[in-house]
Amino acid sequence: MADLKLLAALCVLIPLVGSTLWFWLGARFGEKVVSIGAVTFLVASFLCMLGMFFGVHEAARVDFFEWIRISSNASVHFSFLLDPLSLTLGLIVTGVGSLIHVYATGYMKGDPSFGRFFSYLNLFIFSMLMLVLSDSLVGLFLGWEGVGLCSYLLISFWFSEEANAIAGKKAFVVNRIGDFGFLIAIFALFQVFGTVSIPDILSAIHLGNLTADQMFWSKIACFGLILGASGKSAQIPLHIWLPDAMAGPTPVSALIHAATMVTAGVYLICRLQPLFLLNGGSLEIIAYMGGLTALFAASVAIFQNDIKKVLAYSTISQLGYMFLAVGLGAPVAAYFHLMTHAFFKALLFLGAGSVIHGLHHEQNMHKMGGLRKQMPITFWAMTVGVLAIAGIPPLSGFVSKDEILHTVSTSGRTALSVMAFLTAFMTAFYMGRLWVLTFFGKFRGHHEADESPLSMTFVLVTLAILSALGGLLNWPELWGGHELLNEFLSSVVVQKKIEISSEAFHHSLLLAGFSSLLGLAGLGLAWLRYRNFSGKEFEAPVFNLFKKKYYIDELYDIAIVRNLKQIGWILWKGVDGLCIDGFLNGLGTGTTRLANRLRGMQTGLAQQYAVWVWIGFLLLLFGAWTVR
Amino acid sequence: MLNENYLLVLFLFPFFSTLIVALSRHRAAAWVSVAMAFAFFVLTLIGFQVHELRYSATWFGNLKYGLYLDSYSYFLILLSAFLTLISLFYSVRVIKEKVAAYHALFHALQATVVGSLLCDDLVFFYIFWEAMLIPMYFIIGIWGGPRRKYATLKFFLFTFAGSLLMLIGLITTYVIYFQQTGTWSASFQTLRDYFHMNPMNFEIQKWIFLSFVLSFAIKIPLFPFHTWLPDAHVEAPTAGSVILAGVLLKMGTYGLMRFAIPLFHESAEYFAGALCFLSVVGIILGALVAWRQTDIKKLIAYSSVSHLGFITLGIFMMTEAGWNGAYLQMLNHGLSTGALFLLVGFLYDQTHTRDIQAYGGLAKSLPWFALVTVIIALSSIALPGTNGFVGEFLILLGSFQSKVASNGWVILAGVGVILGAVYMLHLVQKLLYGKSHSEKLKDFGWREWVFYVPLVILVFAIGIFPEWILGPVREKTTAMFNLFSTFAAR
Amino acid sequence: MFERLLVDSQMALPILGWAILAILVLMIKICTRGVWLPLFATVIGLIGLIFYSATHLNSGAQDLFHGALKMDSSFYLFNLIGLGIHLAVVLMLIPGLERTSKIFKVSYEQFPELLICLLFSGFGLSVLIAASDLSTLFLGLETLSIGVYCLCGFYRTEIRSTESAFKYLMIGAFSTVLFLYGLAFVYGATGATNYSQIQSIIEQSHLAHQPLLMIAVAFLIAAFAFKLAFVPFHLYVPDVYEGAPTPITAYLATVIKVGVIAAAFKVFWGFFGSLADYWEPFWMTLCVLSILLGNILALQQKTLKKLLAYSSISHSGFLGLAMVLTHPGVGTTYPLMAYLVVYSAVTLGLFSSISFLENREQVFLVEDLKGLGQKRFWTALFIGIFILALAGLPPFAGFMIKFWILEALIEQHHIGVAIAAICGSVIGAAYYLRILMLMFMSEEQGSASEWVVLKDRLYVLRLIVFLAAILSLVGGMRPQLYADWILSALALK
Amino acid sequence: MNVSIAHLLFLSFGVFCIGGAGFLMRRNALSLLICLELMLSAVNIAFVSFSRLHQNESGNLLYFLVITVAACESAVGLALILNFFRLKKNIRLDEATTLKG
Repeated sequence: MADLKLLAALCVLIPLVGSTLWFWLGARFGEKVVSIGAVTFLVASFLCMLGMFFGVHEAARVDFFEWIRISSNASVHFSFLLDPLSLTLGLIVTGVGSLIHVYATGYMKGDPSFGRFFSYLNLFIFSMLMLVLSDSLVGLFLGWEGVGLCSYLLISFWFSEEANAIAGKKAFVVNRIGDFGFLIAIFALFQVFGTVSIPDILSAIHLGNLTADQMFWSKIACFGLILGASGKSAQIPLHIWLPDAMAGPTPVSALIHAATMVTAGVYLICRLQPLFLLNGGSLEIIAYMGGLTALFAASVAIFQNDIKKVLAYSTISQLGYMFLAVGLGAPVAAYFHLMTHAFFKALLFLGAGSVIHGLHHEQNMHKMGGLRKQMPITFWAMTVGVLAIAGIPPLSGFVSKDEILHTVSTSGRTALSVMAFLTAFMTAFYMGRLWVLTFFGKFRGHHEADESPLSMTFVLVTLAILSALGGLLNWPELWGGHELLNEFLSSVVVQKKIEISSEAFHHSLLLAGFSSLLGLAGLGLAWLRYRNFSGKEFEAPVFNLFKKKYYIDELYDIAIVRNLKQIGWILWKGVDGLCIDGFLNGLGTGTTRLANRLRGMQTGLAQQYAVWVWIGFLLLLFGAWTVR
Repeated sequence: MLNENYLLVLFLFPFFSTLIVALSRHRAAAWVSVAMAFAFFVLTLIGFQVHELRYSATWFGNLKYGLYLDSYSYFLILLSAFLTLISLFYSVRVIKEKVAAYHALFHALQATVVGSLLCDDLVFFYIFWEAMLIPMYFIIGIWGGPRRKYATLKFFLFTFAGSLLMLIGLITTYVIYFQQTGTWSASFQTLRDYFHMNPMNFEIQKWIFLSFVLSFAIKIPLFPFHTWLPDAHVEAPTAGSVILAGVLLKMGTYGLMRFAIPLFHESAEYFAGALCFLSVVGIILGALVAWRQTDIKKLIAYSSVSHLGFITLGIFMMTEAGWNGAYLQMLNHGLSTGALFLLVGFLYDQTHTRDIQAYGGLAKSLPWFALVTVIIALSSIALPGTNGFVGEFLILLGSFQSKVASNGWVILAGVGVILGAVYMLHLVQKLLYGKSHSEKLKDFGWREWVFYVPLVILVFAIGIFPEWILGPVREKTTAMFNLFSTFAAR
Repeated sequence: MFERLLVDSQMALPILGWAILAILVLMIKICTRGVWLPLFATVIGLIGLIFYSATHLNSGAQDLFHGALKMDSSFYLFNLIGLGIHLAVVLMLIPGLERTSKIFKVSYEQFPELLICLLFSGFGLSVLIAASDLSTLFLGLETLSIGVYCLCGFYRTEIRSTESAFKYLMIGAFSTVLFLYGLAFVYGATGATNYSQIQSIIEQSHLAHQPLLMIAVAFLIAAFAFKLAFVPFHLYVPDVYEGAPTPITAYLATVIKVGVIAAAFKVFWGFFGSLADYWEPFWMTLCVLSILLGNILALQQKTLKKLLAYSSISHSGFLGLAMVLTHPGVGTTYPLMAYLVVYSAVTLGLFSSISFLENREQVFLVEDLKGLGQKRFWTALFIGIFILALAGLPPFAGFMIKFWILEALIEQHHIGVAIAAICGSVIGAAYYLRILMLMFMSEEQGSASEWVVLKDRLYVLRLIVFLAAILSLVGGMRPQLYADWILSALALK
Repeated sequence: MNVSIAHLLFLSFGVFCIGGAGFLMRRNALSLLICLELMLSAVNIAFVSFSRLHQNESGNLLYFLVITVAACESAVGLALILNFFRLKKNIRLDEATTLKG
């Protein structure tokens, strides 16, 4: 156990130490030391994680110290919960994190703030690990806000550009709205269970016997958590920050805004699945939210020209899938998709990054084309990624998405099924569009592109392999596979097993065939439409809606931001300035005016004074008379 | 162990240092003053293990000259000593005229603050509470900005009016005690124990409580009594702002926790809803208005209104966790807002403008400044891991379980958490990010690091290991709430 | 009969001592030509009287001259305060001697006349304090007033001084008539002039609601209110204060209050004691009006002495309250006594500081104080202390006296009055702060920092200022000292 | 004719009113002094008549005191009027407004 404690501590602290180190000494050490150091640190962290992964059977709790004592019998500890759910995600975080660190050493070469970048990146890994491993909701919240902070810092990494700073702020603030929900959820859960420790809460739920009041608060908690999750995972209505977050360096987009941080929402819901099972309605909300987001984001992705924006909407859409799965009671499927998505979306982002790097920070796909010649490794790696996300068998994306589609189609909710399948088709289409526009046709840009350095291509290839083979992790038993992940996670989350029968087998084959057909159709359509792209997109008034992202940013701006600003102004000038200060100043000037008027009594005429004496006396006399 | 003489020393030391500083020669005054402040800080630190100390002597007729130290007062004294030390250290370079008077006034302020924190006697407390105004009045009035006359007048009259009303309430309290028992005492402990056993007529109690709350609310400042604060802050010299925000505002919340509510907790429960409403309005108004400010100091001042709203919410909600959180948040706000004012001062000394538009891209030219600013801003928006979070979390968590007022207020206050991020990041963005157009500024030198390092360390030390403060404070709070609950049981 | 008179005269030495001293100084003045001898005689005589009074503080109550005068412990205390004020005022007059007499062409030799007037009005004061018969009451008040009229007009060649005395006399005489009418009705209603007789007649014969008595009360309240300058009887005060020589202004602001409040205390709580329900509301209304309007009116004053005049009006209000609250049955006398001591000390200190700066050729405007803190730090500092004490802020004694009054008000359930008093204090703080602002927070220099009028023997003034400051500081920080002294003096402890 | 106390008091009041009105309306300082004397006489009438009512001498005693004091007051007043005249060349009270405002 002591070893486990040490490992856990090291695993989390190494990135933290790295973070301070690179920030403090980044400039002094030089790029080489920093890059080697940062990668080594992360690999060390990864190894620790691996050690824990194999060291833990079932689940283990590692307690460090008491953080906040709430009352005599409740406190928050700095403690970790090591179980399949957390360890799996921890491995992904550190593993993919390491790869992306390697990639970033190439990508960021020559940046004046090299050290700072790695410092933030390491800090992110620390926060993410806190999020994943924490045993208590508050610890989780620490990571939750920490990753938000790092996301903020990294989005506005190139802060000289005002837009980047604003995008970072937007990300943080929108995330904060989600965090607010999370916070309320923590309070509500504390209200019900008197504890913030996740295992304690879960065991209390297993015991059952909640009163109506407790049920009410647990419902509130669910809503809070959904808000939190939708903020972090960019689901409607809080999805607006993710596209803007692409302002950050591409490795950041890959690591934070595709592979790890944004999946925290899914992780959270999986973690507290029993709570949501208690409140069935909330799962329904999650499912519809996910489905809607998936469809919505896919429809927007089709009309984006910025390669990273396409990927960003694609991420939102894929996260929608995960939410859909969780909402329909298939957390393993969601988790599986989360993993494969981490691989192929990281791959796609890094590939895009490689392209952008090669083209000297050109992100507009209209200015690309025919790059398969110049960047062969990138091209092939990207191809794997595109095929994976489009759901072409037997790549990982196919397997995981198929599981989700299977869940949806058997759930008996037609609307959701239609959404899911439509999204699958659209996904294939916009990914095909991206692929074709980037790598085929004529080159439409200005700069000559070169292949990226080894540090980047190595990572691409590794991720491509993972994306291709990731499906094996949970290859359905129906098809003669072994559902590793399902077995592994079964102790933590509940998912209905698919019964093995010939009927089910037929159904699944039919589904697989249909979905891969959809994928192929999408890709094919894209190929036909964009093979000879001449700069003309679909033009129709209806499409403007998609292009402009359904005007949601504008809507929020008008409905909320401007109103709040207006209210702020009114409160300042109106309430503070006019009412309160006006009242006080009025009191002041009123008194002075009175003083000035009364000063007029001071005429210097003694007889007038005598008149006043006389008046005063008469008043007294009158008073005396009436009192009598 | 320390005995009661320690209290007397603690109480008298600032007076002594005021005298020393006032009498020292112009050149040396600043350093003498810093040395004295440091000595006081060390003296305060010595008392760290102290849980409770009492000292009493007759002061005048009915009034006992009681000194009383417990964890509630101790940490605020520590905060005051610490902030006074760093703000005086900061002032050494900045203030060049009337040095001795300036430093002496700060020590006098310290003396009054320590006095009102230490006293057990209500009248004694009141005297220091009033006297606190005088040094601050001169600090702002003499070394302040161009509109200092208006600001000081407003500050003074506002606070004076409130505290005089409290005086009436205070006298009424102990006169009632006299009329019921036949003995005179204004000692808080005596009065509390007595009124705990023999509750006062509720109608009277309500009014007395309101008079106390009014006075404290003006000092805190609670909406709608907050308008003096932005004006005072804008005009005050940097060190004055630090102490004003860091220490003086805390006296209001301290007064609530120490005097108003323990004495009249029935009324506190009766008015909880209304007061929570005011707190929440303060939180949201402060945040929204802060967002629209272009003057950095005004922004921070309004952010104080918002933060103090959280503290009062935690207090008025009357839960143990809320109180612990509120107390911790008092310290946190002192540190983070103090630090923010120092940071603004650092800029102001070089550029002589507080207009937010005049800055931009400072992260490039002043990386260390930027780092500290971001850390402090994060502490201010209560990011977990920083001190702000622990306080705010406990406040909200505690308040959520409150029985005296709806927890809908907490949800509204939570909106304030969001808005907090909005205005603070707005400030960070405008100052640090964007195109750089202030290249010639100098970054931190050793003088700055001397106090920013401890500040930053404290931010994390309280954020990650809050127990060294929370532990002693909790003991006190638990004892107090036990008293309330026995009352309620009866 | 004659022996009795002799014994009484001996006993009445604290009262007669004033007159004897005055006559002595008069003799010296007639016989010699110098200034210093009368001055020394006055100072030494006053010190002697102070010692005598101080040692006889606890000698118990005595009725003298067939009950015309009554000397009890409160008499000694009031008398002591009066003596102290006289001593301070005499000392205040010293530094400006040569200089002011040059400015106003008042012959240097006439200075002893001033002393004689002072001493005679002091005699009036002590008679007034000791009065226990309507005739002595009237005589004391008039002796005091007539002396003061002369003092006000001392700078004969200056129009302001003359005008102030002229007006004061005219309107003062007018109020005397009211006062006398009041006395006449008291006499008419009861047929007695001795306090104790009047009291017992009123109590026994249920005269409470007799119209004559009602009218008498109204007349007397008006007359006392005039002397204490309650609003709306206050209008003469700013003019008189403005015109009178500064030390005399200090004298006006303190001595009159001591004497009149002592007399009022004896009149209203003496023979009108049983009518308290009847006159108390009127008196309190006047007090509250003075506190509020006095402070409001002070806000917009341009000249310093007028401002202080209004401030003294508001303080009279407090003093009046203290008088009402010193209910023989309930209250103790020390709020009243302490108020007198502290207020007198602070006022004397403040006026001494002003006479440091004053240049009588010009009107002393409030604005003239600008930037005094830079130029003459110590003077400004002391003025600041006195101002803060007047404003009633701790840790100065001004706070304690207000505190005691509020305490007494609340104890006797006059919460509304307490709140009104507090409102007045808040308004008052505004103009006190204005003075502080001008002194310490202005960059420009006002003319007060330029004027150098008094050059010789400033140590006397410094002494007064310093003592007053000490008193007002000590009184705020260790009120025990005062309270013990007062309580023991009144044999209440 | 039987003179009752009421008659005497009415007389006193009448004299007082005449004096008071004169005091408030006349401008000449000397007339003012005379009006003051009138008012004091009114007071004296009251004293004397009350003395008669109560059949004791205290009122008469006060009457003498009032007369004496009134004389003193007039003396001081005349001196001041003289001085005022020396400075201003008139003795009108409404001219004495140097100190207003």
